[in-house]
Amino acid sequence: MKTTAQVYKKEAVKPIWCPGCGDYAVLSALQKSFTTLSLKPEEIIIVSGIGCSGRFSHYLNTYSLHGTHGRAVPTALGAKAARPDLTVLAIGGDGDGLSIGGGHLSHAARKNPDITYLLLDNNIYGLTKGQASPTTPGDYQSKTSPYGLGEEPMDPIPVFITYGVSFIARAHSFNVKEMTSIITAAIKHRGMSIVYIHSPCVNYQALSWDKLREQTEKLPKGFPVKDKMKALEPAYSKEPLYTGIFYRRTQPVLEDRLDRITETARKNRHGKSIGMSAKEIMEDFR
Amino acid sequence: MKTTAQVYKKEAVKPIWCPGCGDYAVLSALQKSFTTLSLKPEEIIIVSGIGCSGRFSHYLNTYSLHGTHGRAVPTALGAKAARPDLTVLAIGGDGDGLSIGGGHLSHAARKNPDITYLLLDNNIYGLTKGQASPTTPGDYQSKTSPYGLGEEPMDPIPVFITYGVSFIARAHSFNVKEMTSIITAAIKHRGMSIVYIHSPCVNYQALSWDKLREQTEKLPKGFPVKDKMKALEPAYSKEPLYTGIFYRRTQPVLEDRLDRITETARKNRHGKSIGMSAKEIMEDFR
Amino acid sequence: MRRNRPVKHSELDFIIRIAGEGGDGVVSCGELLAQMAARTEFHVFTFITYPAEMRGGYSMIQIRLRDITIYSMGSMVDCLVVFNQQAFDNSIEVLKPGGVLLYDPAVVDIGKHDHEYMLEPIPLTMMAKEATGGSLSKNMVALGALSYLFGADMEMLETLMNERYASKGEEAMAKNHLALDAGYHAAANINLDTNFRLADLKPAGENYMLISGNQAVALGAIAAGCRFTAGYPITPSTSIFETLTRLLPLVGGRAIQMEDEIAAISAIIGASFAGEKVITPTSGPGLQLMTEQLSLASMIEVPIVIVDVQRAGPSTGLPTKTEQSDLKYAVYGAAGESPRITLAPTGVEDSFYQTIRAFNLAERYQVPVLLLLDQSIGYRKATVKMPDFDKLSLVDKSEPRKSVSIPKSSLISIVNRIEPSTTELEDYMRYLDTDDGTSPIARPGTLGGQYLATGLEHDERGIADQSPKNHLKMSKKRFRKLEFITKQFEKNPIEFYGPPDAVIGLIGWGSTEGAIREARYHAEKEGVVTRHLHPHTISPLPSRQISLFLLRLKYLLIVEENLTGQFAHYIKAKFGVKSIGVRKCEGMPITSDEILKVIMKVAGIDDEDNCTSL
Amino acid sequence: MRRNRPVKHSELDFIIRIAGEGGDGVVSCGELLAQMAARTEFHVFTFITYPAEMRGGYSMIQIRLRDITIYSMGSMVDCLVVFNQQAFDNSIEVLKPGGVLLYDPAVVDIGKHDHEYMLEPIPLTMMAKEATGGSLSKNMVALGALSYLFGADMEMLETLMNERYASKGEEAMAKNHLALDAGYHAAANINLDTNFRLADLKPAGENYMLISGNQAVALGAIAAGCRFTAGYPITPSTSIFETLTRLLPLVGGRAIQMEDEIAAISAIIGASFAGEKVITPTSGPGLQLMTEQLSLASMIEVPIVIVDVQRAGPSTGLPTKTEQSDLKYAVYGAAGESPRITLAPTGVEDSFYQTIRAFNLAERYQVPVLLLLDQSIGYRKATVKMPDFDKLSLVDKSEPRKSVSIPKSSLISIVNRIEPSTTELEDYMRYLDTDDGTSPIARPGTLGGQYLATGLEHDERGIADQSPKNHLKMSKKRFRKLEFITKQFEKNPIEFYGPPDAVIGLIGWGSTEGAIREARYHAEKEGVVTRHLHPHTISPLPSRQISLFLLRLKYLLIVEENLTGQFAHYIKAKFGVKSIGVRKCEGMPITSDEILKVIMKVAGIDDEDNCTSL
Ligand SMILES: Cc1ncc(C[n+]2csc(CCOP(=O)(O)OP(=O)(O)O)c2C)c(N)n1
Ligand SMILES: Cc1ncc(C[n+]2csc(CCOP(=O)(O)OP(=O)(O)O)c2C)c(N)n1
Ligand code: SF4
Ligand code: SF4
Ligand SMILES: [Mg+2]
Ligand SMILES: [Mg+2]
Repeated sequence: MKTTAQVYKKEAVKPIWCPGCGDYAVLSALQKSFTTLSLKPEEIIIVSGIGCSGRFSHYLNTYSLHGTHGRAVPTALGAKAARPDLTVLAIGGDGDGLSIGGGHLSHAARKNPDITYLLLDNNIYGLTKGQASPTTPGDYQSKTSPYGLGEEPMDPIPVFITYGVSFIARAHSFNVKEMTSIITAAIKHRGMSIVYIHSPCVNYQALSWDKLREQTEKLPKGFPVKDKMKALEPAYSKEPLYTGIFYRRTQPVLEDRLDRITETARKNRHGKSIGMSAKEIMEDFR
Repeated sequence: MKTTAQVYKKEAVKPIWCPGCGDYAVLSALQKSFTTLSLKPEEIIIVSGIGCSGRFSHYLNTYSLHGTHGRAVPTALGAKAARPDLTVLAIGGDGDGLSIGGGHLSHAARKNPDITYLLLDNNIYGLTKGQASPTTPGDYQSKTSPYGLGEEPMDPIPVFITYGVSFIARAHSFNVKEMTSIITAAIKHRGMSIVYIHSPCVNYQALSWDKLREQTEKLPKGFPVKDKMKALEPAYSKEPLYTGIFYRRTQPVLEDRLDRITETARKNRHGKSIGMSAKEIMEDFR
Repeated sequence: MRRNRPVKHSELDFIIRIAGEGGDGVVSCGELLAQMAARTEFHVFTFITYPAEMRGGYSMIQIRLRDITIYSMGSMVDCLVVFNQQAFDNSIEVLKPGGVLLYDPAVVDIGKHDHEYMLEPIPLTMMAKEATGGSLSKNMVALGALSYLFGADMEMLETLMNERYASKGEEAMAKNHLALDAGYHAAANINLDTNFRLADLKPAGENYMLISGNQAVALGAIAAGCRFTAGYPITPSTSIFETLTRLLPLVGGRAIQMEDEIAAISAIIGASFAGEKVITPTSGPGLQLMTEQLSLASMIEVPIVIVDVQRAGPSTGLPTKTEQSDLKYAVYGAAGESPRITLAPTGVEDSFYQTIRAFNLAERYQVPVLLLLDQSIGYRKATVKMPDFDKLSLVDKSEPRKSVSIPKSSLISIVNRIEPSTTELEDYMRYLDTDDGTSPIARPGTLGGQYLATGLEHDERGIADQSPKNHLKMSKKRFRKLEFITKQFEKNPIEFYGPPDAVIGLIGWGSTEGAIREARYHAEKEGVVTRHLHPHTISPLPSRQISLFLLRLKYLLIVEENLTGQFAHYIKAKFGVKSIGVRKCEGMPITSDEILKVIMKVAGIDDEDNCTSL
Repeated sequence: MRRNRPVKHSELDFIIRIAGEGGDGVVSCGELLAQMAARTEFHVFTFITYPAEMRGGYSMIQIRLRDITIYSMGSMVDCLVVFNQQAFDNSIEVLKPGGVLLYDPAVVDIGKHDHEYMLEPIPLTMMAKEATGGSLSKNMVALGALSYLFGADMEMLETLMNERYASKGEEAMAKNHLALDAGYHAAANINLDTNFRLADLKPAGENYMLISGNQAVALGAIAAGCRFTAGYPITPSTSIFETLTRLLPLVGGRAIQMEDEIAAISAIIGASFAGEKVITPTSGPGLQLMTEQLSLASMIEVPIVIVDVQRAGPSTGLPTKTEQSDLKYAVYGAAGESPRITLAPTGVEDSFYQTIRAFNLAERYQVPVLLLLDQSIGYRKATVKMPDFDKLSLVDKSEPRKSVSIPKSSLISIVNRIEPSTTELEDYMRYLDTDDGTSPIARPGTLGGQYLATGLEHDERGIADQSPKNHLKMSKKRFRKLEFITKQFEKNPIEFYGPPDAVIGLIGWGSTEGAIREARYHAEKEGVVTRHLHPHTISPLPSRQISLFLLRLKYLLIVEENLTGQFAHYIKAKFGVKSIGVRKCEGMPITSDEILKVIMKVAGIDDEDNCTSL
C-alpha cells in the first residue's frame, strides 16, 4: 500500500502548539516516515506522555493513547508485548521522559521491545510554562530556578548507551529531512529505538536556538555505530552537537523472547509445542 | 572523639538475616568506617529501603529511617539538604535501588548532595523470596522467570558513570577490610558517593558465589579515577570483576549551591546578604 | 425469594495445627498432610501464618478436615504439634481440652498444662539427627508421626514428597524418607482416636482441586480469557503473579515482570488498549503507587483488573499478616470523579468465580475492577470443586449489551468487549454517550476504528474538549455505568442467610464469611437466630438487596478486620444506618467465637432500641 | 454562642470581565487594573479562567470591586471587554442588561444582542497596529481605555507597568506605553457612569496585600516557620512552589525541584525527619503518586504538609479548571489505617491562616496534613489584610501539649514539635503511647535521641513488632490523635451563620463559601432565612458543631463542585443525615444565583418531610 502523509493526519484536530514550535517539524517528519514505510494507520499505536509534546497523539489518525505524565514507555511496551503485529511508538518531552519517567528507560532497554521512542527535548517544561527540566542548563533562570539552578544538566545519549538501548540517534527540528530518515530507520530497527530530538520551544529558550543550529553537525559517514565505546565520545560532545545514528545493535526482542518462553513452557510440560486449555491447566491442581 | 564499632550497634535488636548472608559483612564494615571516622552516632542519619538489605536501619544506633521501597535516596537527599551538618547515608538492595528506585539516581547525581549510598547487590529479590532483579543473569530460573528470563542484566557502574555520580566504587562482602576502607573514603568524599557492594544471598544464588569470589580482583594501583572514559572499561569488565574506586571528581555539592542561592537572592533584594523576616517578605505583596 | 438453607451438620470436624518457627518446615509438613486428605472425600481447609523475616519468628499451619464444605479455619484444635517453646506458648490456648499435644520435649517446657491434654512427647530434633545426621528433616519426623496417627496411605505420601522435593536432589530426598520412617515408627505407641483413617476413606471424585486463594485468582483469570499480566512482586500477592507467569505461556498468554507497580499498571493499560484481557496483582503499598494510572483507566475507559491481596498496614505494616483495611482506598482512593468497581471474594472457591466476574465486568463496562482479597484468603488452601467446563460459554456476540451474570461452577459465561459494528465504524465515536454508559471499543488493527484515548476531558469522539457542558456530560456518561450496574443488581434474587424475621443482622465482606456462618450456627444452637448478608460487590453496592436486608432489623452487626470500621462507615454513608462494630485489628483473622460473643451479648440487650450501646 | 452577623450592605459593587483567547494578554490587562484598585480603599477580587493549551482557547479575568469584603466573583458583570468572537459568545450572557460592552468590531460580530447593552466598539487590533506596528499590545489598548473609563491614576499605572514588564526590554515597554495612550484617548468619547473614579478614591491603609490563594499559601508557610520545600510543577499549584522557591532563600529556607512527586514527598519526609518544617504543593495527579509516602508519614508519625490545589478530573482532566473532587481521596485515599488531617480554606485570606494552622497541627500531632485548595481559590486574587506581626507568638515551650488554636490576623501562635526532655532521653521511647497519641520527637543531633522510624509495625521504642496485641495498641495510639483533636473542637464556640431557628441549612466546604453567603443574602431579601455552616477542618470533622447545626433543620443543602456529592456522602457517613445536593461539575465555580435557585425551590416545597424530592 502506498500512502501519503495526509493519511496519518487527524483532520478534525488542529495542533495548538505555538507558532514556530519545534514540535511541528517532528509531526511532519513522523508522518513522512510513516509514508515512506507504507504503514497502515490502523496498525499503528502511538502512546504519548504529558507536556506540549504529549499532544502528539491528538494529531494523528492512528490508535492513540495520551496517558499520564512519564508513563509512555512502559505503556507502549505493554501494547507491543500484547500485540507484536502492530507498530508501536512512544512520544514525550524531556520532563516526561527524563525526569518523572526516567526510571522506566533502563528497564525497557533491557527488555528491548520493538518500539520506537521519540524524545522531544526543548530543555524546559513547556506546558507548565517554564520550569527547569533535567536538560535545562545550570545557569538558566527558569521559574523554578530564579537564582539559577546550578544543577548539572543530564547527558541523555551517553546514558542511553550504558542502558544498552539497541538503537540510539539524535535529530534536530531544523532538519526535517534528516529527521525523517532517522525516524524511518528507527521504526525499521527491530528492538527498542530512541530518537532524541532537539525540538526547541519558542516561549522559553533555555538553550539559544541560534547556537544550537550553529553547533549542529552530522555524524561523519561511516561512523562505527556498533561500538558503544566509540559512540560515547560524540555522544558527550556539545560542539559540534552531532546528529545521526550513534549506536545500533542486534539483540533479541521482548516479543520473540516471550514466544520462546511459550515454547519452553510447553515443551517442559508435554515435550511438544502445543497449547493447553484452561481446563487442562486446572487439572494439574487436582 | 574516639569511638568503637560497638557504639553504633543497637543492642536491643539482633539481625535476622540468614546465617551466612552477605549483609552481615556490610554491617560490620559500616560500623568500622564510622569508628575510623570517629562519627558521633547521634549525628548520623541512615535511610534504608525495603528488602533484606532494608533492615540495615534497624541495627544501628543512629537516627534511622526505614522508609518505603525504592525511596531511600530522595529521602536521604531531603534530610541532607535540610541538615547539612549531619552525615547522611542511604542503603538498599538491587531491587530497591535499581528497579523501583532506579529513576531517582540520575537526578540525585545531578544535584550531588553530600550523601553516601550503599547499594547491596545480591542479584535477586531476597525478602520476597527469589524473584528476578535487574541484575539477575538472564538464564537464571527465578520464581518470576521459571523458563529463564532472557532479559539482559543491568551494568550498574557504567550507568552511574554516565549519571555523573561524583564517587563510584565497588566492594565485596568477602573482603570486609577493603570494604571498610572504601566506605570510609565514600563517606569522606564531599558529594554523592555510591558504593556498589556484591553482598550475596545464601538462599537464592543467582550468581555463583565461588565464581564471584574467584573473579574478583582489585583495581590496579594508580588507576586514573578522574577519567570517566577510562573508568568505563573496567566498569564493564566481568572477568576480572574489579573492586575499588572507579571514579571520583570534585563537583559543587547541593548544600553549598543552596547556600549560594540564598546569598544571590538576598543580594538581588538588598544588595547585601542579610536575611528577612516573614513580615518583610509580606510587605512586598502590598 | 429469600434463601434460608438448612445448615448441614457434619459428622466429622478435625483440626490439626503444626507450629514452629520460620525455617522449621512446618508449612511443608502440613501441606503434604493436607494434600493427602484432599485426595479423599474429605474437604480440606488450611490456614498459614508466617513471619515477615527470613529466619525466626512464629510460623504455623492449621489444617481442618470435614465431610462438608468448610467455611473457616475453626477456633479450637484437636491436635497440636509444636516444634519449639514459642510455638507452644502461642498455640496452647487453642488446643481443645482432651486434645493431643505432640511436642519436642528437648526444647518445649509444657509447664503446668499437663493435665488437660493428651501429651505425646516426640524428640523431633534428636530423631532427625539420629536418622539423617542433621536436624533439617525434623519436619519429616513430625510428618511421619502424623501419617501414622491419621492412617495415611504411605505410597501416596512418597509420591507427593517426590514431587515436592524433586529439585532438592537425591541425597536430601533420601534423608527425608529416613526421617519420615523414624517418625512413623515412633508414633506407633501413641493412642489417638481420630474416628478416621485417611487411607480407608473413599477417594475423592475427580473433580476437586486443593488450591490457595491466590492460585484460584490465577486460574480464574485464565478461565476468563486473560492472556496478559504485568506485575511486580509484593507479599502476600506474589504467588498470583508467579502462578500466572508459570501458566500463561501454556495457554498462549504472556507475563512480564516490570520494574515497579507504576510500570506494571502502565503495561497492562497498554496491553488492554491493544486488545487483550489483562490483570496485575499487588498489595496495599503497590496499589497506592498505581493510583494515578487507575484514574487514567477510569477516564479512558480501558478494561483492567487489579487484585489487592490486603495485608495489615499502614505503610509496610505487617507484610505477612491479614487485614481488611484497604476498602476505603478501593472505593474512594482516586483524585477526581473516577468510577470503578470493587469486588471482594469470600473464600478460595469464590476467588475463582469473582475473578471471572471481575473480568466480565471490566470488559463489559470498560472500567477498572479491583478485586480485594486478603492474606488469609490468599494463603489459605481449600478443596474446590472443578468447574464444569462444558457449561462454560461465551456471551453471544449478538447480545453484547447483556448484563453480566454471576458465574458459578455449573454455568460460567465469558464476556468480551463490545466492538463497533461496520456501520458504527463509518463515523466512529469511541465514547458514544449510551444508555448504559458503555461505548463500542475498537481493537487496534481495525480500519476506521482509530481513535484517541486521552486522560484529558474529551468528547464522544475522543477529542479533547474542556467546555463546561461537555465535562458534565462525559462525567455523567462515565458514572452511568455504575448506575446501570446497580440497577442490574435489582434483578438478582435477594440472597441472605437466615430467617427474614430475625432481628439481629450481620453484614460482613470478604474473608470473614466462614467465621460469621459458623458463629451464626452456634448462636442458633443457643437459641439466637440471626440473618447474614455478605455482598461480593463492594462498589457499587447492591442497594436494593441491602435495603431489604436492613428492614425490620433491630441490631445490625458489621464484622470486619480493621480498626476504624471502614465498611460500617461506607454502609452508613449509603444507607444512613447505625451499626455495632465487630472488629479485629491484630493481623489475624477474626474467629467465629469472637463473633459469637458479640451476637450473644447483643441478644441479651434489654433496651432494644438502643443498638449503639455496645 | 451562635454568631449571626448582620450582613453589611455595600454601596458599591462593580464587576468587569475582560475576555479573549490564550495569548491575548487579557489576564495582564485585568491584573494591572486590579492592582490599581487594590491601592485604593476598595476591596478587590479577581477570577481567572485560562486554557490548558499554550495558544488559543478561551481566557478571561473577572474583577470585582466593592467597599466591603468580597466573598465571590459575582454573577453578572457591569462591564465586559471582549477581544474576539469566542469571548463574546462565551460571556455575553453574563453582561447585565444596560451594561457596557467594549469589543473589537473587526473580529466580533455582536449579532442581535445590540439593544440590551451599551455598545462601545474599539478597534483594539487596528489601534495597536497603528500605535506600535504590531498587534501584540492590543491588551494595552484595552487597558488604556479602561483606565480612562475608571479614572485611573496614570502615574501609578505607569509604575506598575514598569515593574511588570521590566524584563521584556525597553522596546517592548515603549510599545506598551504607546498602545496604552492610544486606548486612553480613544475612550474619551465613551459615556460610562461607574459612580467612582479610581484616582479620586482614598488610598488604602498600609495594611492590605493583593495576593492570590496560592501566594497566600506560600506566605502562610513562611509565617508558620516552614523552611524547606521540595516540589514538582503541576497546574494549578505551580505558583505556590515558584513563590516559595523565590522567597524561601530570603528567610534562610531551601527549595528543591525534584524529578517527580514521589521524590518530592520523599525529600520532605527526609527533611522533616531531620527536623525542619516542610511542605510540598501539588494537584490531583501528583497527589495520587504520593499516596504510598503519605501512608508512611502516618506510620512513622513525621509532620508534613501537602497542598492539593484541586483541578477538574479524573486523570489529566481539565488541568486549568476548578473542581472539588479530591475530597474523598484526601479523607480516605490510603491503604491500611492511615490517620491524617484535611483542611480546606474558604478563600484567599483563609488560605493564609489555614496554612499556618496546617503546620501547627502537623507539628503538634505528627501527622500528614492535607490542605485542599482548588483552582478557583489558587488563582483568584483578593485584597487581604496584613496580619499583625506584633501579635504573632510561639507556643510556650513549657506547654507543648497545648491544643492548637485557629490563627487569625490579630493572633497567630506558631507551634513547634514536642521534644523529649532530658529525663525522657534517658530511656527514650519515640512512640510512647500517650493520652493524646503524640510522643516527643527527637531532633537528629540530640544525643540519646537516636531512634528508628520504620514503616513496619513497631513498638513504643520504634522496634519492629508484629505481634497481634502490639498492632492493635499502636494502631489505636495513632488514631487517638484524631479523637483528641475532635474533642478539642468541642471546646470551640459553635460558628455558623444565620438564625438557629432557620429550617433550611446549607453546608459547604472550601471555595464555595462566598457564593453561599451571597446566595443566603439574596434569599433573605426574598424572605427566606437560612443557616450556613462551612467547616475548615474536613477530617476529622468537628462533630459536635455539625450535630448542633443539624438540629431542627428541615432541609439540608450540601453545596459542592463535583458530580457525585463527595462531601454529602461523607456527612451522611458521619451523621446519617440525608441532604439535597447543590452541585456543579463543569469546571467552573458555582455561582450564588445557582445556589439561590435551589434555596428558593426548597423554600417552596409543600411536603416538608420529603427533603429528597429534588
Ligand atoms: C503526575 C504529574 N505531575 C505533573 C504534571 C504537570 N506537568 C504537565 S506537563 C509537565 C512537564 C512538561 O515538560 P516536558 O515533558 O519537557 O514537555 P514539554 O511541554 O516541554 O513538551 C508537567 C510537570 C502532570 N501532568 N502530572
Ligand atoms: C511498593 C512496594 N512494592 C513491592 C514491595 C515488595 N518488596 C519488598 S522487598 C522487595 C525487593 C527486595 O529486593 P532487593 O531490593 O534486591 O532487596 P534484598 O531483599 O534482595 O536485599 C519487594 C519487591 C514493597 N515492599 N513495596
Ligand atoms: S510552549 Fe514551547 S514547547 Fe510548548 S507549544 Fe509553545 S513553543 Fe512549543
Ligand atoms: S534471603 Fe538472602 S539476602 Fe535475605 S537475609 Fe537470607 S541470605 Fe540474606
Ligand atoms: Mg520539555
Ligand atoms: Mg536484592
